[in-house]
Amino acid sequence: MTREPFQQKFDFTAAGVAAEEGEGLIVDLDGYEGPLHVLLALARSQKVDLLKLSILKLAEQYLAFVQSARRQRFALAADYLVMAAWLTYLKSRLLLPRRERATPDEPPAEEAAQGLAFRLAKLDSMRRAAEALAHSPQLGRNVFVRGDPDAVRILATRELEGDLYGLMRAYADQRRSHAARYYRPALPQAYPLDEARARLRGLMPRLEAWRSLSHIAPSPDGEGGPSRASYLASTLSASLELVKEGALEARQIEPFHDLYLRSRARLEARP
Amino acid sequence: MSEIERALEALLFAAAEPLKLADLARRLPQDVDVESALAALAERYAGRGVELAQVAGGWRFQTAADLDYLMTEERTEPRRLSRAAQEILAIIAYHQPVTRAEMEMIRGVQTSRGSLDALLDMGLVRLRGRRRTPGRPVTYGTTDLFLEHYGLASLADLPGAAEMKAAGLLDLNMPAGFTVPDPSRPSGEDEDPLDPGDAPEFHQDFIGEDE
Amino acid sequence: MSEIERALEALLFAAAEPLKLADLARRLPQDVDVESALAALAERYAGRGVELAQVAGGWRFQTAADLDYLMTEERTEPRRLSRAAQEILAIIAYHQPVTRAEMEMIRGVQTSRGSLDALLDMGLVRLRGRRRTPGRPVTYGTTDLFLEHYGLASLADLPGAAEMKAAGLLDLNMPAGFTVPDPSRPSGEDEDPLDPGDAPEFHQDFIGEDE
Repeated sequence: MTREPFQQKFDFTAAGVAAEEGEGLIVDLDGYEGPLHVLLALARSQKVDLLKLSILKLAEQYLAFVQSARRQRFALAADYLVMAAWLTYLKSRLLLPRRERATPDEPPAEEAAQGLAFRLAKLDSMRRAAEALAHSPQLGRNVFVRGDPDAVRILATRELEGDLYGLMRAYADQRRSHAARYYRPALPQAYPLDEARARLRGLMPRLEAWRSLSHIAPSPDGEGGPSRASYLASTLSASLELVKEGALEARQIEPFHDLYLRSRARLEARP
Repeated sequence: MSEIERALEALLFAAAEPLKLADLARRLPQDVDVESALAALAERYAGRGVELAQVAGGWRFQTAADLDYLMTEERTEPRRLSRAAQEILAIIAYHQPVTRAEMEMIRGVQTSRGSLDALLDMGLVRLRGRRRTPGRPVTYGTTDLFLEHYGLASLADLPGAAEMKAAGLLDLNMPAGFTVPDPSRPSGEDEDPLDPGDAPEFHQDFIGEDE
Repeated sequence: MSEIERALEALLFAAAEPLKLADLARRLPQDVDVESALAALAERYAGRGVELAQVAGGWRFQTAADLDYLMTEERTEPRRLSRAAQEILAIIAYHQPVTRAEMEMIRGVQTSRGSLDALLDMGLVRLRGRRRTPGRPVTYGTTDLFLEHYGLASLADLPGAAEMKAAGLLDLNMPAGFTVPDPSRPSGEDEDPLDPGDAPEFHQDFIGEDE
């Protein structure tokens, strides 16, 4: 789990100040902060209670935030952009005179705005609740029960310990460990090029006569390791490099036919 | 001090976890008024270094919260909850039974596996059952350990719960009475205060709780 | 009650072992007369259900000796399922009706008789019937008490593979053939209900199977 330092206050001062200064928001974009959290931070920066919130102004603030994040080349997650698109749409509908926007199958824009305000108020109340809980006296931190472990202990009667999560865990652990015995998802492993090169150089003395690439390339040794295709591909690349260096020569009779390799050292060694 | 109070005191002192009224009554003579003896005992301990507290539907002795500065040696470094986990815990506590989808609706973001895991693992949260809706999603709730950890007698004692409920903020659907002023109205410093006739109940309840 | 007495009370209550005068003095302001505060505290507790006693050169709270009968008589242990029993219970819950041999196939280990016995004994598991296969092995299933304990309305409420994955209990890339059975499906035709007269036989089968 993330070991965040204990957050004493969800006050968003940094976000609020930045929003006022027009610098866009400083927002933790990875993980748990989402567009709704950004909206809540912006709403608080309006310095009115959430009820007197101008959704129109909020929409503009949010769109400005998205724009500035893009200017600073933040990679915004898709849900931030979806929210931006929705707010743009909501804004345009709110601005239209009432008469002109009677679309029968759509709820009125004010209702959508209300829905958003409700969600913000709800999230806000939950943040306050989280804060209140974090500040309430906690066992082991603020209050302590009797410490003497050896004394007689009276236990409350509980019929049975264990909960559904424990049951699920007991089940899943068994099935998982059993499955693990025969199932091992193998990640494709590549045969490193420099390893292929080194191996090929080592083989040079034995390459006096033409030998096919498929003979030279190593074969998978059963348990894990790179695939045959990867061995072939890396050995081919390495051999082409050695050809370029003049250490090897290569020959192929026709397309798709096996490639043959031979050391040139043999030629040079001859007088 | 009555014999009953003495007995209660000894039992609660020796108990490893909060004792429920029934636990206590079972250990005492039949005709005893355990409840009023408990009340007397609680009063006797009020304001002292050790107090009698009502948690998780039971009673326990615990040190007074204001003396926490003395307890440096007893303090165990508690497992810290990430901010996301704290928020999820609050949502589960106040809305239970609640599904994952509902949590996500409230937070507007996906619930990371790690946060919910950690809460389940710490025993603060449990699976409660299934919602009778299509897909029959699993619902989550809090445990007795949650109440014990935060020193709550019951879920009704969650901070601000009554006010939030009255304000409709604990509904999972938008309550009918929830309205906001016309959002297209320009806002600013010169904004008119809400017309009293327009003021939704939410305003009074919700704000009243906080300030 | 003085602040010093409160502090002493909290420290002694939360301490894991008797505290010596020096221990107490170290944790209190310098100029405090710990000894007389201790004496005052001891007097306050005299004759109560919990007393302040001097033991092994230190001080600790302990229950009054005359209330021993309350302490010894009523100690109860929660019924804890052993790990093996918990595992067997989980397999029975999901795979019911299931025979012993099938449990062992799923778990990959032998099922100890003691654990299964304990589950039967606690009323969480029952004999359901007999499989219509050679040897007519007994099948096991869960009881109503099981549902009650885990807060389930029916077997259909048991969380499935999706929830296990969501809770991080199962890898997301389990093998293609991996399924978690739905225990609420009808038990099918390969199971005979258990006759009342059938029960005693079980004992023989059961014991024969193991030894």
